[in-house]
Amino acid sequence: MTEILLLLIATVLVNNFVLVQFLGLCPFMGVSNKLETAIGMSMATTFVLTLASVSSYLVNQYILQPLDLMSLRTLSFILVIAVVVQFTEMVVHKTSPTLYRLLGIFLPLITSNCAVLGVALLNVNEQHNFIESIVYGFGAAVGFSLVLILFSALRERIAAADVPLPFKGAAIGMITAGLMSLAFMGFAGLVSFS
Amino acid sequence: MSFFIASSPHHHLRRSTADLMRLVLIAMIPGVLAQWYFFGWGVILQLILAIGVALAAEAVCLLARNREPSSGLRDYTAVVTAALLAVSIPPLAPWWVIVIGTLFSIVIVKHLFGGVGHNIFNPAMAGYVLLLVSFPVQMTSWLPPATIAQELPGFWDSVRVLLFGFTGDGYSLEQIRRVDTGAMLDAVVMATPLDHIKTELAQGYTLSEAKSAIIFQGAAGTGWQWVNLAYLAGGLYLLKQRVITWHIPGALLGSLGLLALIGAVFAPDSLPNVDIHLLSGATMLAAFFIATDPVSAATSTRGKLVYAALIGLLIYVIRTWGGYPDAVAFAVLLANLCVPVIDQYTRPTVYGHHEERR
Amino acid sequence: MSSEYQTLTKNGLWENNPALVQLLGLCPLLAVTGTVTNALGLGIATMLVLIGSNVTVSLVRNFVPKEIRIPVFVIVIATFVTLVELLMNAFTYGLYMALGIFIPLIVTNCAIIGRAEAYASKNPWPQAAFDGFMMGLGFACVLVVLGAMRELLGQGTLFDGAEMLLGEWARDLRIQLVQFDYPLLLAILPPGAFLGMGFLIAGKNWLDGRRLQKAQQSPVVKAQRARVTTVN
Amino acid sequence: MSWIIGIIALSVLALVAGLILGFAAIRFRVEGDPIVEQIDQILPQTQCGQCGYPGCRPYAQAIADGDELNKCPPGGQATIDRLADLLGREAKPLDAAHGAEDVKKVAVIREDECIGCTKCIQACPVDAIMGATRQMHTVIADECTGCDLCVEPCPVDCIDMLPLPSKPERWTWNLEQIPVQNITDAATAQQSQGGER
Amino acid sequence: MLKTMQKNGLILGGFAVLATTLIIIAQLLTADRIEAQQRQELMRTLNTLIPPALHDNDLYSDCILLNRPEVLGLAEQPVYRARINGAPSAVAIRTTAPDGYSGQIHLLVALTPQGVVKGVRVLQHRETPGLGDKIEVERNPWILGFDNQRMRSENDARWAVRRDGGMFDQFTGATITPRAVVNAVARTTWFAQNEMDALFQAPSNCLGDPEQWFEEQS
Amino acid sequence: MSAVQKYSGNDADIRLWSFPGGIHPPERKAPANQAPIQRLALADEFIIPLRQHIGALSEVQVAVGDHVLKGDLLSAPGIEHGLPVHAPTSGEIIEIGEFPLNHPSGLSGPGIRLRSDHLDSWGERKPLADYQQHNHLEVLEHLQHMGIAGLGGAGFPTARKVASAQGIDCLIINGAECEPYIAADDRLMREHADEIVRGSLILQWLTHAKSILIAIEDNKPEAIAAMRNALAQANENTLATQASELALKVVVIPTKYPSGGERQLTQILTGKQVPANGLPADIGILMHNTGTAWAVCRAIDHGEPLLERVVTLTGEAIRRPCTAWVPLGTPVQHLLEQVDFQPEAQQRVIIGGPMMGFTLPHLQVPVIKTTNCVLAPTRKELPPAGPEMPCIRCGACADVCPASLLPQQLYWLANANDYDGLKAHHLADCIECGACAYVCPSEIPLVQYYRQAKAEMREQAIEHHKAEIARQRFEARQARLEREKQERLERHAQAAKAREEALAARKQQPQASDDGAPRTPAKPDANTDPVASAVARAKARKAEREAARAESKESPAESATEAAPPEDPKKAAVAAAIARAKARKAAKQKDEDS
Ligand SMILES: Cc1cc2nc3c(=O)[nH]c(=O)nc-3n(C[C@H](O)[C@H](O)[C@H](O)COP(=O)(O)O)c2cc1C
Ligand SMILES: Cc1cc2nc3c(=O)[nH]c(=O)nc-3n(C[C@H](O)[C@H](O)[C@H](O)COP(=O)(O)O)c2cc1C
Ligand SMILES: Cc1cc2nc3c(=O)[nH]c(=O)nc-3n(C[C@H](O)[C@H](O)[C@H](O)COP(=O)(O)O)c2cc1C
Ligand SMILES: Cc1cc2nc3c(=O)[nH]c(=O)nc-3n(C[C@H](O)[C@H](O)[C@H](O)CO)c2cc1C
Ligand code: SF4
Ligand code: SF4
Ligand code: SF4
Ligand code: SF4
Ligand code: FES
Repeated sequence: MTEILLLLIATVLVNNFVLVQFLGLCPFMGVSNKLETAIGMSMATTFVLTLASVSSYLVNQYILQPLDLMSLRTLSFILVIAVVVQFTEMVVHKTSPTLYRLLGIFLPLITSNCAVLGVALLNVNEQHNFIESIVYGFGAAVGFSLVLILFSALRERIAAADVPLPFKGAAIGMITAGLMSLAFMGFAGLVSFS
Repeated sequence: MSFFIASSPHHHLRRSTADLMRLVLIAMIPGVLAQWYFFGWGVILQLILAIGVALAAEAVCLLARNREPSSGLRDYTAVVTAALLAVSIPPLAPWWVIVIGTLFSIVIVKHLFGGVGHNIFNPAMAGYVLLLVSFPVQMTSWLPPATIAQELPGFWDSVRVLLFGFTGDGYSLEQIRRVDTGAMLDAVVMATPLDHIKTELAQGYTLSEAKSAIIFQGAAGTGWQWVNLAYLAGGLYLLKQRVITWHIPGALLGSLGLLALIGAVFAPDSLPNVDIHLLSGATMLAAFFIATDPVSAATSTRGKLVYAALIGLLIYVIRTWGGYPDAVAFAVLLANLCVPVIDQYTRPTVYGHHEERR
Repeated sequence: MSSEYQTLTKNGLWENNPALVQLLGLCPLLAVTGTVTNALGLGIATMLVLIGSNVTVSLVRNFVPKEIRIPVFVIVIATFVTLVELLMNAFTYGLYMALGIFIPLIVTNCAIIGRAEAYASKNPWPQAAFDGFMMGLGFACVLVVLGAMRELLGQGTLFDGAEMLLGEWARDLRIQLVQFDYPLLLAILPPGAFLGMGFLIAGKNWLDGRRLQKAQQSPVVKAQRARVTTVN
Repeated sequence: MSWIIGIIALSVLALVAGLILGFAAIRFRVEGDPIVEQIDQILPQTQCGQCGYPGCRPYAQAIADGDELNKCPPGGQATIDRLADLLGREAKPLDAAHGAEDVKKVAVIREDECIGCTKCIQACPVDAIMGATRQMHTVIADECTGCDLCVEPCPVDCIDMLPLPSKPERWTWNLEQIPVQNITDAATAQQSQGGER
Repeated sequence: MLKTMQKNGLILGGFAVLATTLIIIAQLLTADRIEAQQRQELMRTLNTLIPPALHDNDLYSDCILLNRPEVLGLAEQPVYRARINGAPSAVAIRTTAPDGYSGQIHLLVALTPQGVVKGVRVLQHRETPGLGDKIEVERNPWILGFDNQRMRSENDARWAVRRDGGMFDQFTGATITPRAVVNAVARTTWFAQNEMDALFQAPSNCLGDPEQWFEEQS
Repeated sequence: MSAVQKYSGNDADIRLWSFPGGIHPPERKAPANQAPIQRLALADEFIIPLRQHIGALSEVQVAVGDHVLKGDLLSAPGIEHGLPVHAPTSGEIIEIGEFPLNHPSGLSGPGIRLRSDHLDSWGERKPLADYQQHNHLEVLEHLQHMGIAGLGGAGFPTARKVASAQGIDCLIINGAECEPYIAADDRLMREHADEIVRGSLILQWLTHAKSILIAIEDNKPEAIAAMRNALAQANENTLATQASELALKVVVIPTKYPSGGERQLTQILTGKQVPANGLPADIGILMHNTGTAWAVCRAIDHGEPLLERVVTLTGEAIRRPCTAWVPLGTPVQHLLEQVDFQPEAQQRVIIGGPMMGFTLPHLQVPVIKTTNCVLAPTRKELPPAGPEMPCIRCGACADVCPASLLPQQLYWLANANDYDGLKAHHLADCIECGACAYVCPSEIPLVQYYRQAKAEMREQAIEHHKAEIARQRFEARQARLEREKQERLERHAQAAKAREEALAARKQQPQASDDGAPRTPAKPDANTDPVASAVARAKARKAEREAARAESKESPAESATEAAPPEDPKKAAVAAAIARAKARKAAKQKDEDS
């Protein structure tokens, strides 16, 4: 149990996917202009990331490994992810139109969020078991959501600030992300995992 | 006859930003004096260097941004930033350390975000973290307090160490940092109390073993506790002058103290007690001078409490389990990150909106 | 025709640069730019994939129904990425190890699928190939510049480890420009990547702004106004 | 051998994916484009055609189809910002080619010069001009959008576009615009500038 | 509806077949080269510690996997055995220091059959550049300090960093990394000194999947 | 306030609450409040703006040249919120037009100029002496005809306010006068306490309130004493005349700005908050200024319309500060002349107090119903704000905001023109009290930002509304044009068809004659009937012409001009005008080209 908790803390804070591992940066920069959209994206990503982590684990465990087809990993993972995303979109669309309105536009973006593929690949690299895969996927998503939401609130504030012209927009966003990443270095060594 | 047009109110409480900043600087005096007493001239030199660089950087930035430089310089915010950075770094760190740190604080953390009032991160602490991460060696080279130091460099020796790395007699910083342990032949290089405890505990020693070291001739580390008490005094002055309210220092010290107490009750052998947490490192400086930075802190009363309690929590967590001995700067930056979200969710209930909230 | 290629060049390298303007493919951009060598390696890999996928997508664009376009593109891209990965594994082993997970992650580099969607699926293959090349080049350029900045500040060198990419002879390419006693570690740490990228974007904005200022001195061409009502 | 199985396995995976997507494509076809409506709501409805489209709605449609947001001078920067916000695009400054932002104006016919030709009536997109053939015409100020489309057709040039008169009820607290003012030193000038912003 | 589904499925399936085939062909074509590369890479490190003169066997395949995580940090660490004419001449053990400043440090420790350290190399680490990375031989000769050392007892006091009273330097401002390395090498050395015979007698069992070996590194 | 008690002369049993924030600026009520209310010399000319209240404009009832007596109606009691204005003194109407308003904008508005004959002779007065004999509606109508508007702030028509207030529990008479300098209510309470009480009782009778609370800040001991006295007396009388369980109390509240604000005072006295977007009446409260109560008393008991009010004239640039009875319409210029106004460079003349008042660009503006103070401070006394510095988010403003807003957040949002954000942060609940700007260390004119943002938001709402109408009109027009086009096309089609058939008929005819068929048609078919077809042809032609005209790019006027005989002078003028215009256009074109 503690192991799992530590893994979670490690993925959320210490090895934060966005700020430390550099995964999922495009949506991090792209949909962080408003707190509201950031929350929508976070929810969508959390769901997809966890599901993708699990299903890619299954594909890896039951198809690729027995058949020794490691070179097909990327291909099959991305295919699985695309299906998961589409499937999520369908389910959301069917069950909750309001949620769909909130998340709809983000779901297609998630396919090309490298955090999703990254989780799948890292799961294999780190030889996580089933439970660990779930936790890792979920932790990655929570870490992503956490920084995305904080970042978007910061950006809302920066939008009103008197930023020098060339730095307005993406540039100051990057610099803010840099300072966030600097702050997150404070978590280094909190849990020693590798 | 025509008349002057102005918008109401036509009356103002005459206490400007510059006044506030001056009061902060005044309140820092006891702490700086204590640091000077225990760690020598280095701190004064760092202050001079930092303030000079900060003012120059501020002026250049304002000019580059087509602003009137004099008004920006007269508000003393750059001086406060520089001063807080200067007192946070080891007194005899090489000159370029403070220069890089101050430049980073003023140019990147403050002016790229729009200058005074617009910065979302605490400039001084961001500068400190940059230095800590980039130059860990220099940034952890603290001197032993005067009471146990083999020798404390004088004024000119301090200048030389700062500029060239060696005293007039050719001692390096590394050599100055040795502590006279009396019994042992081989003197040990000085570590700060928190650093010492951290390494010792990591080695598997108990807390009392760690605290038997010479540096703990006092509750929370020789020298360090007095410096902290001096900053506490300055902080109380700020409170009395109503520059700050009790909320931030109260919540910060409260949450840190409470966690330390819980830790000390459950694991007295491996977790430092309340006194160590509150009186060593930069705790008091943080509580009264750094976390209270109005620009980067939460604004509403409830927000301030949450913000400061979060800093306390982070300080405790990072000090106890993290990779860094003192965590003030990281904790403050991490809490800065959360400020907009905190502000968003701790808005006071506006007059007439009580029903809506429920 | 040539003007089409010209716009493609301009777009890829500057106006619509995938990294600086579209902010796509940021992850590899920030993650592997610790040294110029890594940056160059990934830049080339990305460019190869871009060209390959653009050409393929352009060739098959007429057979693929709309609704499965994206999955097909993804398969195409994934195939090329895997091919590149295998090739790098076989021929530039050291670099392959250094870039690690970021090679397979080229798949999700939104710049690639973006180009497939926006350009290759609407244009014949020669243009698509050229577009892929230019976009890839623009991306690689940013990678290399950022890599150079970070390597220089953080290590004082350039082309450290070039032998991993180019073979043993390239060991001599390594240039020690400055010898820092204490390099600015920040530059090679994650925050440095973000800050460096921020400054690159700001630099581009600044140049654009200056150009715009110059351009503004030239008179504005009035646009045609539409008549809402029919009168003469 | 294993790679044959691999090919089969992956193909099956892809086949399933294809089936699902095919199903999705039919089951959830995107209906109508409500975004045009929303864009139209934001446009100022001056119906002046400066954007290059005959009226606001056509421009709304064009924006939805990907045209630039910065072509509507009457809306000005505020409209551009709101459009950018709605569409998640970048807000650019107003395209000077389409004109500059101006104060709100209203058409006024110099009635003694009007020859009653009714050309302005035909030109007005919102029917804000009253009058009949060979009679003096007037503009209903409240209905006039200030599009100035009526100005050009007038054969005798008797239509003026005048800035809306300011009324105390609709005053926007612009202290700067108060006519009589006595500013003698720089500090006060700066102060009132602050007030003006 | 069914028809579109079928069509889409078939097209996607077709692409998948093509893609898979292509990849598998490429894999088959590059497989040898990749293996050779991996082998070469490993041999390069192995050879700096155990020069070709010291062995005439195929180091790469004369290998066992050891399952002693309490000593070697991880399960299934390979041990390569060098022999001249079948007689033990050296052994290279992969070991992992779990307690580096930022995670594990993977090491290769070579010893003579007598248990004297022939050399230590860092295979992979994530220590801070400029601080902890001085354990790399390319940056600092520190790691050469293990050469020709031998442990006298399990708790040989010399096998520690100077700060802890041992014989190995620490780096200024970075004690944790060298301490972790020293401890790992010491554990490994002591283990090897005591189990040397067994190490050489065990039958080779790690061939066939060198890729996995490297996978673990990352 | 449900605990209803008889007035006992002891106010200790009232529990007071507090409101968040608030400030304590120096009060400086002296010296203006030292002397009794004075009467100053009558001005020569009066300017009476038609709108001195919130609500619709009323119609002018007099003409230039009319001689009016004091109290005569000048404009009609309008509909809706409209209030009449009355002649403040006797004299002659010399102008009806646009005059500078007593308004921060310095704009002009409709008004009446009256030249005083210095006789100040009253016209007819119609008191409603025994008001309790009338029904409420009559009394309210009387108040409206007397032009009574709230004297405390917004100038809301009192009759309307009373009429719209249902289920009132407690009537609060606001004598807080929390703003520095102002002493009008203070003096009024000291000198006319009985009339205020009487007015309050009338208002109470109108609203059926169960209690009357007269709230006075503790820095006005004399006013408190005077009001207590008056209450004690009134209590005797009321017990006889009105419901006996009426609670009548003077409540002394702590001095803190802005305790006089309607919402704040409500919170102080009841602990309850007026709901946002609501009125005090929603929680059973009606609040009126002491001056309003006084005016009600004068109107009912003496039949005097609202003609004059107490104005505080103070500030160090005024040598003889005082409070004075000022007829409405008196130019501020005249007032200041009476009290020895010595302007310095960059003098500010403030209408209202230092916290909420606005500056005048010139002194040609009249005193109106809501003018409680003319403040002319020296620069030393109230130094103008220094240069605006960036907000440092110190939170001082939030600490003093009586509405618990986050002023700095509002400021940031206003700066960024984020109107949605402003709405979410409840800008509308800002009472513009200025406490935030008072404490701001960066001297940011926060209130000014809020006012501009509020105005901008209002403007946007209006614009949006107008845009909506424009869109509807545009669409209606498009639809109409489309319909007309359709009709035209149809007519074309019909005409064409008719022509075709006629043609066919014509073709048929010779055939028929060749056949030697009888000349008369077998069937009376209109289509084949030559006469009918001719008619149809004509109709079609006409329709075509009409359609052509409707569609025509040539307007009849233009074709007329072109065809006009040169001797027609009007036509010639038109032609000349067109020629002129064309020349002008050509010249302009040339200008643009070059
Ligand atoms: C950003 C940063 C990175 C560090 N990296 C390492 C490292 O890689 N290895 C190490 O041993 N210590 C590292 N340290 C230093 C440790 O925090 C710790 O202070 C030090 O190891 C204690 O050793 P000392 O007794 O020599 O000061 C780092 C410190 C910082 C601030
Ligand atoms: C636009 C507006 C509409 C109002 N409508 C009513 C109303 O319908 N009924 C009412 O009793 N008071 C109404 N009031 C009066 C307010 O309740 C309040 O008494 C008045 O604004 C004076 O407030 P102040 O002087 O604090 O600004 C209205 C006020 C304003 C400004
Ligand atoms: C900040 C502020 C302060 C006020 N101070 C007073 C005051 O001191 N006395 C007063 O009668 N009205 C004051 N008012 C106006 C009251 O809110 C309220 O409008 C008035 O008492 C209603 O009475 P009326 O309708 O008779 O004018 C103030 C309003 C505001 C917004
Ligand atoms: C109570 C108080 C505390 C402050 N603390 C800091 C601080 O920790 N760091 C800093 O850079 N500036 C500090 N300042 C100064 C000022 O707020 C700072 O320069 C702004 O962040 C610059 O925008 C402080 C000012 C006050 C009044
Ligand atoms: S330019 Fe004129 S017609 Fe076009 S959108 Fe704007 S207001 Fe409407
Ligand atoms: S009157 Fe003229 S300016 Fe006004 S809406 Fe009609 S055409 Fe436009
Ligand atoms: S008082 Fe002024 S400086 Fe302080 S937070 Fe408010 S607006 Fe900002
Ligand atoms: S003016 Fe508005 S924001 Fe400022 S203190 Fe008063 S109510 Fe609050
Ligand atoms: S490259 Fe990582 S999300 Fe785009």
